[in-house]
Amino acid sequence: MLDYLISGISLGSVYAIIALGYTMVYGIAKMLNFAHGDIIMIGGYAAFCTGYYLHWPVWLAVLFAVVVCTVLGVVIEKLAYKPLRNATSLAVLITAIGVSYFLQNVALLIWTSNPKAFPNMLSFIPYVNIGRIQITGTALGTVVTCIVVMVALTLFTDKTKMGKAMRTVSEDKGAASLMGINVNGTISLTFAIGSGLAAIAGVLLCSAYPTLMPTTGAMPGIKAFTAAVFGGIGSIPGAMIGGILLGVIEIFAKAYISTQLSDAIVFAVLIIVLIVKPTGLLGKKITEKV
Amino acid sequence: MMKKVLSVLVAGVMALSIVACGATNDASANTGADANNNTTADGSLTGTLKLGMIGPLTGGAALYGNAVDHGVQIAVEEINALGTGFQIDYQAEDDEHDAEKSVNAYNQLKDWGAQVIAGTVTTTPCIAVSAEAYSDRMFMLTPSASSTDVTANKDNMFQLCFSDPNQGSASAKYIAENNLATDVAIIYNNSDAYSSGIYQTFVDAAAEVGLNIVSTTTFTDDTQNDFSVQLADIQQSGAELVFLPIYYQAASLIFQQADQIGLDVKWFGVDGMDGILSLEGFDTSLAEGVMLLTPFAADATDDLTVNFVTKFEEKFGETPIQFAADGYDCPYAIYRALEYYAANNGGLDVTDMSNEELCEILISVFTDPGFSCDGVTGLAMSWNAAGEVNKAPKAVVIENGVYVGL
Amino acid sequence: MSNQKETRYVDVPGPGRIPERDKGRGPVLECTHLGIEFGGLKAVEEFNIAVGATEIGGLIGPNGAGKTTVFNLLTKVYQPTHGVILLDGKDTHGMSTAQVNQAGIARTFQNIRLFDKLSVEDNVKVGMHNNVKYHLPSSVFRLPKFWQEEKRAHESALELLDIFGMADLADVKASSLPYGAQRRLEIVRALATKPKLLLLDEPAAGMNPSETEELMNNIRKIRDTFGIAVLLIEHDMNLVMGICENIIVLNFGKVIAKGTPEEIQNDPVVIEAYLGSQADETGSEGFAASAAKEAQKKKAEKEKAHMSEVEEASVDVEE
Amino acid sequence: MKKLSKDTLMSFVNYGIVILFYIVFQILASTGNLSSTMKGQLIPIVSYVIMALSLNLVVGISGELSLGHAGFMSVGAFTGAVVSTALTDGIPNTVVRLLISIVIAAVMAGIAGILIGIPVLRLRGDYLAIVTLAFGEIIKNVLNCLYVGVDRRGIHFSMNSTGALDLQEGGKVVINGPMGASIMKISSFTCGIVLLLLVLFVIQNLIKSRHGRAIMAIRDNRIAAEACGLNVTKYKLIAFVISAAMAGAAGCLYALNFATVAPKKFDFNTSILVLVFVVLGGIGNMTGSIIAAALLTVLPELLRQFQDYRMLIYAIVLVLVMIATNNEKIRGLIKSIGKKNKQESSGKEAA
Repeated sequence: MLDYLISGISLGSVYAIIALGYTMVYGIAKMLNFAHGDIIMIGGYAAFCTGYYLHWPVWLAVLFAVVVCTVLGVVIEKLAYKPLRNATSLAVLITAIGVSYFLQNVALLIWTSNPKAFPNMLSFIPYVNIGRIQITGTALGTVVTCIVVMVALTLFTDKTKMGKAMRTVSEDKGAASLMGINVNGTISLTFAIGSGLAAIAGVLLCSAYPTLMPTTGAMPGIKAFTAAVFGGIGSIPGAMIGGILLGVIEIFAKAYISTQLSDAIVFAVLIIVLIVKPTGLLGKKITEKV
Repeated sequence: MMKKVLSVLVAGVMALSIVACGATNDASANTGADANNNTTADGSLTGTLKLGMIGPLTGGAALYGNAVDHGVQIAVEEINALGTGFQIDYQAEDDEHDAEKSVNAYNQLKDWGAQVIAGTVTTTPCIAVSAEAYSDRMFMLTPSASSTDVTANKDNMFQLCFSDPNQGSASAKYIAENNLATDVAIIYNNSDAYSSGIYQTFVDAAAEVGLNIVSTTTFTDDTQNDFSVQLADIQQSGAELVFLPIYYQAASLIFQQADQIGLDVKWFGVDGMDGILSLEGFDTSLAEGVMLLTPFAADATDDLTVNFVTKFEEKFGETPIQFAADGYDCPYAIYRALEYYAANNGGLDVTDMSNEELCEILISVFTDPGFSCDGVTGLAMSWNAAGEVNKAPKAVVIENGVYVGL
Repeated sequence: MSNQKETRYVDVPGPGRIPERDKGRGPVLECTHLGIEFGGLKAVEEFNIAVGATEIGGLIGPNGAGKTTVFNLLTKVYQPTHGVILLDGKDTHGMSTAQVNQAGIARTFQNIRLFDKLSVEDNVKVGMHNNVKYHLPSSVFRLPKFWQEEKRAHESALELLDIFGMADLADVKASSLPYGAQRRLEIVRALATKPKLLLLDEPAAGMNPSETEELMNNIRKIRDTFGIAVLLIEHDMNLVMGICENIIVLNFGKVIAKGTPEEIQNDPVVIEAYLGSQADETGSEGFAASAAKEAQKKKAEKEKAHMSEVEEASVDVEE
Repeated sequence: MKKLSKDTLMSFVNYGIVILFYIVFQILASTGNLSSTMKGQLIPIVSYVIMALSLNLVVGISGELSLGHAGFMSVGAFTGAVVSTALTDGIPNTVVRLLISIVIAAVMAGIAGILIGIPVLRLRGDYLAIVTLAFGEIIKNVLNCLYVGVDRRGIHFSMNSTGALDLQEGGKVVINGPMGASIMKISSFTCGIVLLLLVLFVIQNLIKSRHGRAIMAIRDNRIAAEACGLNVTKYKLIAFVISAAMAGAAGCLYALNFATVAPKKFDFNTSILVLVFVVLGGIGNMTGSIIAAALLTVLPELLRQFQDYRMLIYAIVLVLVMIATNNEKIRGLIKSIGKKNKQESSGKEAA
């Protein structure tokens, strides 16, 4: 029981850290960035290439991945999303999907379809024993990183000037630009942060579940998106809670109901939650003026 | 053990010749179509055969399609380099592991003028394409689509790989006969036709040979990351051996997570497990002691395998997996069959022959009890009328990071 | 100021009084103790009113007084936390917005809410939705019933549009109409639902004086033609004092005065409320002047912003 | 007769396009000028066009984003597989069997639409989108575990294995979990075109009726629609269920064109594929959906010569088209160029 809870939390933290990226971008740019999962995959490959082929130390490989993804995120935003700033959300959604296909196929051409076994970059963290229960270093590292990232993000958006600018942009782009906030710059910054997070998420995802393929990011991306909606999309603590709950529910569904139908159960729980709370657990109520 | 004797024998036979194969039987084959205008005087095989291949070259299953494609490429190059007057014109089409795209690919190949199809690589598309090929009278030899549905009721469809029942029951029998275990656990992929196909036949055979299945758990392509629940179930069930009718990517995750929780069991895989040792970045010590039934092991030392693996590594910079080997054997099997026909029917020129004619010829040869053929995935492969291959699976165990025959 | 002779009122049991001419039919709307709280904040409280069957009533008050909230309560965009709304004697408790409309209340919106991508005619036909009767199979397979009813709908839509002289705009896309025409179309659409009570939320916003004059005439025409009651929110005091027979003044969610235009203009509480909120600008000018000034100011704002959302409240989507 | 409105004209144009498409390909086929590739794609094209039309009803007309439309397609596909197999002996005529299968498939998908629509249509925007996505995944996941067999006693279901079906001698497993359905190919291009015309007929008539007006009014302004006395949930549900039923019919037509169909086929990616048709064709624009679905189904086949770069090119084309059609500046530019040309040509005429 407790074992399952721990593996659930460990799986959930991976979802959570991906969901954080989703939620950041959604909260500020109001778009569903379906390419987020693929940026994670690129981050994974970046860390793999430097860490495994070039034998860079872990911190440097991760840093490199973060830089690659940050640059990638900003470039994608500039080239693909910025021209659509005033277009319908559906047009942006389809563009994001196009970007997702693009990244997957680029990865296929560069790294081929052969999977890579990702070296565990968190192996330096020791096992922790609590009574009978053993927690692997990877799980511990994932959970801790996730919490640190969430706290840092919350502090950033609440306390810093740039973070406040982000919140203003998320409330009202027009008003924000009237107040002298550089809206485009702020959205770019959001993508930079979201994509940098994706690199970290990629390293954590691949450390915990080490097969790296061009499609590696796709399903965790969708699951994390689900998690973000579960927690209330746009809400940073919501993404965290949503991710962890999703992981725990998935593991419990496998353990106590059916390994075959675990996905169906996860999604069914999501639907029930949304029917009871239409904007997710911590989501802001949608308000409409009359 | 018998297997060892066999492999020694194999090496001996191998040494004789790679090329001379099949045509040892002089019993005149009952050939369906009479291709008078295509015969050559001296019983030799000439002309250019248009060979099409269909498989997932992009998308989630691209690994398998590309492996087969690469294997076929090497075989085609070798055959074309023999200088016998017989050439193969080869074209591969992508199907993204999708039945609809696969039928499109098949039609593309038809428009290109394909006379014979090596494919398709994956099961579901293969069933769809084989139905088309059946009504078109196009001969198909799939390197790797293993379900019995692929060949069922289609006389033009042959498999180069073991069929699912073959693998499932062979595994169950092997485990029972060698007293590897009585309490067996299974993890399989219930969103995958290959995996659940083998699972079903394993379960049936297990009941016959007296194996106890104490734990059955599944995963899907979408939940292929965390196996803690499955492994905990196995731990509680007290299984001695875990049967993994799955591909090696998932298996690598299972081994790693089993190691983390200290699960100590025997592992038994199927041909999809092959490739785990060449998985880039994989700690092969985790796979230590894993047994698998596979017709191909890249580390085997017979000439055929060594030749193939060397060329493959040279050309593509990676170790061939099972699928590549299956792909490699396909053009050879077709080549040998045509050669066999030519030898027994006073020669054959395949240039511009219709696919219908070739289909009847190849069906007649493949179902001819006198025809057999060697390849890297098996020696003296022969086929029954149902289209299933008859070859001996090799049982191997991973020791010190390499396959060792059992 | 008033260009209309004073209406004589009679008291009715309950919350108020109605014009003498409507006495025989009873009030079309009666609210007693109506109120709503948003998280402890009383947005509207103790709202009591009776509206006669052919009465034109006015609801005025400074910004943020809760006028639109009253409309939202009447149309069940919000469910009231207190009080009773009787529509033609029938309690609307538990009804949805759609049901209230079917029972007889139609409204327009302060920030225009048209069906932008539909034509003017189709906007009106949507209003007629519940009076055009044929079933889904008739729709899909174009059965005779479809043709009959659609023909009828087309004719009456044009008739209604003609009241505002908009019949020739029938095929124009609603969103491409000029601002004033959009406001008029909203009124036509509301009328198309065959209401007993028409709620108009700032119908004259953004109109110039001559358009406003025309609107006043049209509102009277509607009342006379269809024999229905009208309740309107308006900042343009010329309009309010010109056509409303009975006026209710709201401030901070409370009714501070009720009465005829005459009574309201001389009510010290009302003057205080308006002066209090506009003291710096209006100084010691008379009420009428300040009100007119305010109306002027609002109009300017409106024209600038095209769509004002000054007195809007948030609706919880979960409803 | 009064003048034809632009909308009426467009709906006749749509019928015309479909009929023209049919005639052209029939002539090509009968004269032997049709490549196998194109011939093989005719029924999938028709199926995808129907899918695009049906999704456009939800996305364009009803204004709700659905990311799980492939789920309804799969309900139709698997229902069609079971029904057509069960009727093999009873109804030897393949056309009748196909039509019955399509009708039952549409009904089943419509029922699924009701079951999903009632709880889901209360949600708004992105939340509705994610829930439809979730339903698509649930349907896929459940079908992966579904085993259905047909024998003389009737149809048997199991969630475990084919063995649990307990089929009699001569019985046939129709749906075999992840391996999908084994099917007798009975779809025909002509039937597909008839179905497509019917779908167009229903959608275009619906749009121009009181029901369609109500659906579009709710899309344009929900609150105003409520204030006009419309039952929002009812009309959203009407659009959603009709759309689901059409998707089911398309799924049946599609599935019965292949010897097999697996649950995996109808995943998130297929839902997205259809959504791309709708968005590229123009939201709410039926003509656009027809053309976009047909072209984009053929496009990957035309790009085959680029081999591995095929999907890369597809992705780039997709992004570029989205930017070109949705960026204000570029749109303005295209418009001004168009105007210039017009002016020039009119100028020339004047001269």
